Amino acid sequence: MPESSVEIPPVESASAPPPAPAEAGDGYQVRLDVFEGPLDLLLFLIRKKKIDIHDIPIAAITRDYLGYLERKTEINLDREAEFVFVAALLIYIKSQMLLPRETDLAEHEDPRRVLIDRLIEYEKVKAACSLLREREDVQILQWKRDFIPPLHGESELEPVELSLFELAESFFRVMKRREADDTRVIRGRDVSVEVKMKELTALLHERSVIDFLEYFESNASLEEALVSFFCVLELVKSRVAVAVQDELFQTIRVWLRKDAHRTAAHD
Amino acid sequence: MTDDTLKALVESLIFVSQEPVSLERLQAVIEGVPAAEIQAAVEELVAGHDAGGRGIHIIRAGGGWIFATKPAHDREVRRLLQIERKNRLSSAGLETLAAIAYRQPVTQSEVSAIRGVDSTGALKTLLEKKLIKIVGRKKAPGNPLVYRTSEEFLLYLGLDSLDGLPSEAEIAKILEEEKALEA
Amino acid sequence: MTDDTLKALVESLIFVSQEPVSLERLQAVIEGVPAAEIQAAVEELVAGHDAGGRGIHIIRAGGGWIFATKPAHDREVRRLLQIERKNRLSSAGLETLAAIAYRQPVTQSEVSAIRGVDSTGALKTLLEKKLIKIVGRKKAPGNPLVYRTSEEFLLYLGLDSLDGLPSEAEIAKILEEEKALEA
Repeated sequence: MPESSVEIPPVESASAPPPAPAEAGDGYQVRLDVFEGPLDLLLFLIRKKKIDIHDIPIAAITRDYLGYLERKTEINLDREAEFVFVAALLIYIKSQMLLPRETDLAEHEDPRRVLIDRLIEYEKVKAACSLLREREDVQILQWKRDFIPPLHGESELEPVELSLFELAESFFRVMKRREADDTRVIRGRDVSVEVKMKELTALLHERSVIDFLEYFESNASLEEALVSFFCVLELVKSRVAVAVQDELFQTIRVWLRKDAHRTAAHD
Repeated sequence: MTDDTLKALVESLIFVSQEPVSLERLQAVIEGVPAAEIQAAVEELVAGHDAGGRGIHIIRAGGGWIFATKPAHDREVRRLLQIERKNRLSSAGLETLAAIAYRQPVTQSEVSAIRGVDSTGALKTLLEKKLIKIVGRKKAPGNPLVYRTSEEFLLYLGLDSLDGLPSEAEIAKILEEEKALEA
Repeated sequence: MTDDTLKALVESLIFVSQEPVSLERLQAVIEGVPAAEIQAAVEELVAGHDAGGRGIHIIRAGGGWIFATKPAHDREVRRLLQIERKNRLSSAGLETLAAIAYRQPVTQSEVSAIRGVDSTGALKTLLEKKLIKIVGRKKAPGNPLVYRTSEEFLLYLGLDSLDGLPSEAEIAKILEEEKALEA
């Protein structure tokens, strides 16, 4: 995993002392809330002073930065902590720079290094953003579709062939519903399995596909409904018919297997 | 298969798909036609749609081709779909997305460190927009979640792949231009 | 508006709509163009797409116009859609998988109780896709089957182990924190 060169602890875990009071910069000020964060503000100050990012005059920048921070009524508390953290970092670096040294510092020992690396990386991200924004502005005007157009033909998309268990389960649900709806329908004409089987296969031949739940509901009595359910089970089990439920709890469609068209009539 | 038939077939396949269709996928679906022929058919199609008098065109994104309306019709499309305006990402959102795109795989605290700003909220929005995804955990103290950009990210910005992100050179050029403007 | 511009505009509007677009609707969206001109543009468009070498056409349905693929490409269109659908879990599937991942080992009825929706169908699909596996039976009335996520599940998510799953607390934090102001 490529690590960023940043060695600074994440900002949200930082607790920093309040900044020392400082006079505002050169009087030309921009509202603090236009900045995405402390790094954005620092970059702005560096550019305004036309400073080389690799050689930041820390004392001057710290003064300018704190000047902005003083107008903290413009930022909410969440954001203030982030700005204050960088203020503390600036003050820390400034104090390191002031330490007397016997020899010149090598580049990697420069106390500003950490900040400079962060600023350079952030500057790149910001520049990339302006290019990405251009792309977004073009793409956002080009509308794509997130739906499938109407399809032709009879066969449905990726049907899930139904297990007997699922068929039984949806039967159970319908039974429950019917029980709740109407307890009167218990009595009705006597229906034999043979009669019902003939009726069902005839209907399948006629319509090619039937909506099972609809058919089921059309039965006059619970007993008749039960019989027709077992007929469908029988037809599926003997591979004469196919029952498909596209989605759980949706209706079940039943049709004859093409190769079974002839034999079905005799069953 | 004649050129015209192949072109028509490819058009219907790209049209029907909900995501960019790659050459490999086209080849898997259209059996027995060499990739080069399919590629040529796509290119002819793309050119045909770019021509005037067409309201839709085929764009390259996310490693494949996808149909989209032309930008000129945005206002009317929005009126038809009753969408007031299409929201761009906020600058915080875009910045966070850029940080993730360039440094992926990254954790929340790495993104926050790059930006100097807590990025939890922006990450949430990007996750909801499906522009980024959680891909696992980092083997580091606290085992933080690791984020990457998604396929939708490529489509959103019209990038063919992550290689299409602005390069170091392009970024350097932008920075120079910005500095020149200020000078 | 020139004829070509109008035709292009109408094409993009019909393309982008999930429902058939009526003449009235087109007229409401395209301001200041007489219905007869729009009608003529649609007719030209329809004729253009009916010509050879085109894979999609505009059909009349439900009092309006809608784009559809041509019947000749039905087989390939379905094949492509099947490939694409195979790559995706339905939201029911995903929910069920999540319930299993976080509560394993679990039985079907435990998963259903978690979701508040019967999950047998989703379990079956997940078993077929080898994202979950049956690991035994629970010593309880009815001895229900017990499910766990599979090795493939980890591969699918790019995780080394189940410890890599985001914790509930983390997800809650990501999803609930109201720092969304930012992005």
